[in-house]
Amino acid sequence: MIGLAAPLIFTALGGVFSERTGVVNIGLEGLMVIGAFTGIVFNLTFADVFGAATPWIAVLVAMVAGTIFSLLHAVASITFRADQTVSGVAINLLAVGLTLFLVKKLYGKGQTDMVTENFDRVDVKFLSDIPIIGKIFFSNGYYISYIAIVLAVVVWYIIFKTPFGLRIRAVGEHPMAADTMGVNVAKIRYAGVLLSGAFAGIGGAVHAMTVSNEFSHSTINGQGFMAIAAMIFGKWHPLGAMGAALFFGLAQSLSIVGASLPFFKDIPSVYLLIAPYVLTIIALTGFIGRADAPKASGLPYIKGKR
Amino acid sequence: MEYVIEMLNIRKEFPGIVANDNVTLQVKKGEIHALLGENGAGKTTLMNVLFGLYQPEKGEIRVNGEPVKITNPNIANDLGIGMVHQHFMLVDPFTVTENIILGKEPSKAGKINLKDASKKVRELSERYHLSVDPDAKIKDISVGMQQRIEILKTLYRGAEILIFDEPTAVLTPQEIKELMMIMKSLVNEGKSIILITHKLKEIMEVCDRVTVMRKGVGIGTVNVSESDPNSLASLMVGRDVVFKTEKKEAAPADVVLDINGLSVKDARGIQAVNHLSLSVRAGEIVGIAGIDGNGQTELIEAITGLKKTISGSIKINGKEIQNLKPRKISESGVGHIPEDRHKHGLVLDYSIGENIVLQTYYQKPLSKSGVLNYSKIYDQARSIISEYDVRTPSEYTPARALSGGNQQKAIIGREVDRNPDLLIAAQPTRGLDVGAIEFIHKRLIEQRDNGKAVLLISFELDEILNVSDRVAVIYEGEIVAIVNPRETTEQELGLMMAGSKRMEAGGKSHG
Amino acid sequence: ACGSDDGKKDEGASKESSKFKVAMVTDIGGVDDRSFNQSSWEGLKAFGKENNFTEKKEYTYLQSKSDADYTTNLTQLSRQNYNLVFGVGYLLQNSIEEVAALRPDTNFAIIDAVAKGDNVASITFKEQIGSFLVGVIAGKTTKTNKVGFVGGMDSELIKKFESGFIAGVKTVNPKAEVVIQYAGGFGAPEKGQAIANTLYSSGADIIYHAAGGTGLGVFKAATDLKKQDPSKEIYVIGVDRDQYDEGAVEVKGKQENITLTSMVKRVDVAVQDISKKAMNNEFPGGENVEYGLEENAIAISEHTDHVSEEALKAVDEYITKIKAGEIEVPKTKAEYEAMGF
Amino acid sequence: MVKKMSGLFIPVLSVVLGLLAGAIIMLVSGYNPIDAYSALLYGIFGDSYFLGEAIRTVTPYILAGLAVAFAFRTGLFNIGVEGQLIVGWLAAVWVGTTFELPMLIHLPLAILVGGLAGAVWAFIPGLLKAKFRVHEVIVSIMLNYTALHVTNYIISYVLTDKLDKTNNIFATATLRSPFLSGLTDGSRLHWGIIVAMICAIIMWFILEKTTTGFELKAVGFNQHASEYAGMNVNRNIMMSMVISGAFAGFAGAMEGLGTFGYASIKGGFTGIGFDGIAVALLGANTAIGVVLAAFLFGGLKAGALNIPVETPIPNEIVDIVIALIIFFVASSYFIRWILNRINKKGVK
Ligand SMILES: Nc1ncnc2c1ncn2[C@@H]1O[C@H](COP(=O)(O)OP(=O)(O)OP(=O)(O)O)[C@@H](O)[C@H]1O
Ligand SMILES: Nc1ncnc2c1ncn2[C@@H]1O[C@H](COP(=O)(O)OP(=O)(O)OP(=O)(O)O)[C@@H](O)[C@H]1O
Ligand SMILES: [Mg+2]
Ligand SMILES: [Mg+2]
Repeated sequence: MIGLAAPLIFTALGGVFSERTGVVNIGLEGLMVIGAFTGIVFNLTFADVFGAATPWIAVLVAMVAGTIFSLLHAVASITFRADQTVSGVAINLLAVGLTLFLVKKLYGKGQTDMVTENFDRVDVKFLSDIPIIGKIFFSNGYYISYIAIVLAVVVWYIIFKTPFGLRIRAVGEHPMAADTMGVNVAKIRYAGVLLSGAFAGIGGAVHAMTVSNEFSHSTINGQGFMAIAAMIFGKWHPLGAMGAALFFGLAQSLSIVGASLPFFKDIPSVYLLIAPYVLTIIALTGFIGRADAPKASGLPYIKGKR
Repeated sequence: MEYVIEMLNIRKEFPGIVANDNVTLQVKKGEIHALLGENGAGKTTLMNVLFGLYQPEKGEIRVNGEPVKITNPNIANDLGIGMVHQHFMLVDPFTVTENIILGKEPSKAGKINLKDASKKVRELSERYHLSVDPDAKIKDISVGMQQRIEILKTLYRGAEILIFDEPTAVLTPQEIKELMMIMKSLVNEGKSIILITHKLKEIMEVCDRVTVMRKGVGIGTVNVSESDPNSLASLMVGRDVVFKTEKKEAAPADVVLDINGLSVKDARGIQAVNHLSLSVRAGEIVGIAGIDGNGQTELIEAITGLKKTISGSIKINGKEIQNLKPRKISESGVGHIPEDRHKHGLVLDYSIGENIVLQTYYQKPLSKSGVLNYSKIYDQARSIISEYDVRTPSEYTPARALSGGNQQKAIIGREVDRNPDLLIAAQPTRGLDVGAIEFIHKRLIEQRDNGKAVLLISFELDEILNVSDRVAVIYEGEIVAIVNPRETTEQELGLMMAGSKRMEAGGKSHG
Repeated sequence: ACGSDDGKKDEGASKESSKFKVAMVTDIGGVDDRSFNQSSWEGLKAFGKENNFTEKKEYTYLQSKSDADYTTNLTQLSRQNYNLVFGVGYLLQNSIEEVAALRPDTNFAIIDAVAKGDNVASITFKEQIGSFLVGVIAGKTTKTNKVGFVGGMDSELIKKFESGFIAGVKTVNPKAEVVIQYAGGFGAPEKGQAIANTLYSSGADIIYHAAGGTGLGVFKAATDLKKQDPSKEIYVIGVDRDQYDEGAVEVKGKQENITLTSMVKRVDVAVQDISKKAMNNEFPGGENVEYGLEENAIAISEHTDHVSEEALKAVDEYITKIKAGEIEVPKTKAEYEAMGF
Repeated sequence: MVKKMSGLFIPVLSVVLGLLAGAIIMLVSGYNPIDAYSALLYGIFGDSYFLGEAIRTVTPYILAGLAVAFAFRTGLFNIGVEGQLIVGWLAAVWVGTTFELPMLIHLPLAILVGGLAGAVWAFIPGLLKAKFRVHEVIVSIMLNYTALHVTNYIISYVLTDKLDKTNNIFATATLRSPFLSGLTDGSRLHWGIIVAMICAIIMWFILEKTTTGFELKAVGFNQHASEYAGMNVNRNIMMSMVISGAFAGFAGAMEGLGTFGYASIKGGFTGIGFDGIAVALLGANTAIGVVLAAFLFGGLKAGALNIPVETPIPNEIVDIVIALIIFFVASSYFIRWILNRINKKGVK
């Protein structure tokens, strides 16, 4: 279950960075595609060279690729004042087109081979013995999943405890105020978008290497949008986004585990299939309530405009 | 002569307009220098140039005699220039300290050292008698307090030259008085201040010299001691201005607005209006005087249907209207000039013409069975634009592009043209220049003379005393006194607004 | 302008039209989906090679990017004067029927579905029989007496796999339990993985999947578990093709493989067969050709490292019995329930 | 003057730049861009069949684009067009397969029910936004997945007995016509393009000419001011989603009653709803813009199918080109800036 959540956590954290600086990034899906593509291609190409370390290096390379690709979104939406949603949508289209084009060019077919160098799975000692929770959270997870959780805490620290974080939040709420205080709005926004690219790149690579083991048109299908949902659900807070991603993972696995429980056996499978989504809507409506985006998100900052 | 700031022959263009044309401003060390001009004269632009937000096309800036290039606010900060902006530059969800340290954060091992920062803020605040709570969140503190944060921000950066852009437009009289004190103590510490304001009284009170601008051009600099409000006003507008609008004796008739025992809660659920009773008759202007936050906003929102009441009644021409939909209430004859014209008064992305019909677009002849008749709409807009002297390139221009004064005139035209039995005007002249204020006051009185009821809410005691026929003092959600403006003074009113004469005045009001 | 252009094209085509041309339209998966699209294309390529055809001239394929493309692609190929056009997958059934009716001069063939039309040949497979055979292997191999079945979508076609598998397992091992779960889609590996993890941790040691891309998740779960705990004896049974490669995993520097066997459906055999017939003017238009053991179109894979001699022998026995008609393998839930499984 | 010119100039320039960039990518990858583009053009305009198919492809893009654009204009982001389209598709097909009525009633009814289903599906996020201030984006995303699973279930368990698709709709409910098909050499061109055009006009009319549109836009720009002016903000949010959802439902109905004639269970999304976002944004969220953008988008997509027929070039190149065009349009500030510089230099 935690395996399903990890790519969402990474990507949602990326989304938090970007939107906290005031840049909406609907292109997370496309950035995940880039990450997935890069991770798999690297893994396939260099498995012989790096051996067991391959997936880890592949994730780093995917991170770099995601960062570079997100530069397009940054340049368009920050420097050229493009509508952020438009630019994000273009990122999504471009990522899918480009990666499939390259896959066909590189491999002469529509999908890559399967990677053989995988991440290791672990049971976390002691914790995995805790009844129920242990099984859900601590058994049979990937190291990388726990890294995702640790990273969420790190991101929280960065955003809420460091000068950089203070500037990020200021730029997302009131860029002109930040500007008059000598904060370079464009620089901070670039940082936010590039970080979102880095994180989504990791998320995509982790998804590809923990779920499908290959790259094709369907490797990333909607995970980026789910990550956006997790970010909003988590109220643009790193720990909230992580919680939401875990919630999605939990709801997904409930719908899968549920099918094998006697109680659920007789109810039509459709109820279990839609359960994660319906549960999310109910949770949002019932307990979570309204969520306010960073005030300036979606708006290009033009010096001197009122 | 030693100048700390010299802006020489500054020219700044925006697409299609020259905002500053060959303007010169010289500020001496230790003085309070006023910058005066109509709305849109180019004052803010000039200051933004000095602060590094805009780059001038021409001209030279010298600080302490040295020519400098100020290409961004950081450089301005380094040169000791700080600016308190017309619209506050504060991040709402942040604490006071966070706002102040932003961009110059003290940190230890990569972590913001909030403790140190907050201590330093406290020290600064004490030194200049600002009594600021470093840990409060911006969204929880008053406007006056927010302004002090803006001042602290500049002091924290070691500013020697402070620019204040219309600092008093949003303050209560008490807060204004305190601000004047603060400015004086800053000057005593050796700082220099540039003050932009439309209020000539303030200039006379604290400033040493004043530079006047008109339509982007510098008209000249005069010593305040050798000048008076009338000459300043005509220097600025280019004609004579009347400060006290002439008006006939009021002839109050039937009661139009009748409020009885009204109670309303504010957004946080605290009772803001407290068994309030008040009536306004046709043919009179009732002014509500009070310090911000004493229930004025909630009172207006209850009358206009934007907020639910918890008890009491509101009648318009004898018909109960409390808790009706806003549209029903407006149709029963209530017009409303809202306090915040950008947030509540206008759809800034709509054309000024569309904004003029924002209350009436659905009525005949502007629309028929749900279909708009744009030629009729713009006909009507044109006539209001010319009648109310709204200066706009055309009726199709987006409202956003108009100056504040002209936006306000459009709103007033819209509301008055509907000929409502009751006109509620909340802070109708905030931030406007004397010419525009004169115009708006005339319109309110004209409305009264046409036998309409007018309810005026304002923090400007001048305005309240000049325009109203009766003054109701609001304190903690109650009307604590009703006085005749000709029989009272600003001092007296000020005391009542602070709650001192509550008992005695309260007795009177029920008489 | 259009007309004259058209004329030229047709002329050019008719010059070469003495030569037989054959093509196929894939579904969204494409010709390397490690499943029936790939098999079909392999069949077409083999046929082409055999006859010294050149790709893109006498044989080709078009990949569909969405459901709406099926009809366009089929029409496109027919307009290019391909004599026989395959539609790969039941999803293309409607499109085949529609295009075939409009273009009576082209022959069409649909794989995995039965379509109407005199110029349409329907190709189906006796998947239940192959599934029965791998069920026999699973029943003989399981140590926990619990095996799993993961289906893509709960449809008539996939029910054939499920039914045959259950019958096979229960026939040789009545004590064994078969847990059935559907993922709700053929392109959701993360679901396949989660389902497989649940099944393995609830004690199943073999999972047979008939779930396309979703099945990749099943392999993923199994290889991960193997890597984590090499002593675990868990297996996946592949489908459609020999999915041996999908089961490869490196454990502590040693190459292991968790693919027990695969239910091989030789779509390539069928494609070659129909192509040949069409070229020889024996095209079975309007017929439903069912491929099974006899045509060598249904089999178990050659990679059987982990399968015991005994199990292989049992498979051979049942093959004989089925061929002889001694055993009727169920095709639906109703049928296998009626048989008492 | 300059402004007027740039209204059309920038999109056209963007298309040119997008095609150029695509050509460069092909050259770098060792392909011949001329081959690709001539195959692409042939795949759109080559003969009447291709043209018919291209127009058919454009139809749902127009409607999906209108759905997104309508919501955008009123300050809402309807990312749920995909789900609304799917339910609209199913509902229209349900009417088309279940009732037997004269065509004059049957076809309009099926279309309307499709639109209604989309509207109902969109009403949910609208309601939750209005009443509970829940973000419409996340509810719509969740409802996309829900729609996919629910419609799959209904198709195989309610409308059929575990089949993968419904029956074909009755001839009285079809949008197809032998006339159009004959005109275009047997393409699947259907009357849906007329429906789409009518919807574009409806959207334009609602937004630009009616009091409802006046309110919807006002609420989108400034909720507070609209409330002060006596508009019902919550009702307008719901109304906007409902109208947007109806357009999406119509898009589904066009697929169900025109292109396909049935509804089948889907392994994944159709993608039309998401492409609708691109179409709307490319068309600057105006009715006429959406129509033009949909023709560009749909035309390229349809033509792309011809690329692998005639060349070895992966037809994903077309997706790349489309994405780049959108980038260039979005970055029009950059283009305008360059134009200004050129102009200034020219004057000097
Ligand atoms: N960002 C801008 N873009 C275009 N024009 C501008 C901009 N800012 C100001 N202007 C123009 O410059 C002129 C001067 O504006 P400025 O804000 O300096 O006036 P002001 O004197 O501060 O007015 P007020 O008293 O209302 O604050 C305005 O009339 C306006 O036309
Ligand atoms: N986006 C813009 N485009 C063009 N001119 C603008 C723009 N924003 C502001 N201005 C100009 O700037 C001038 C000052 O605007 P501003 O909003 O400061 O007016 P104001 O009178 O100070 O009103 P307020 O104090 O209520 O904000 C106006 O004359 C207006 O024409
Ligand atoms: Mg100003
Ligand atoms: Mg002003």
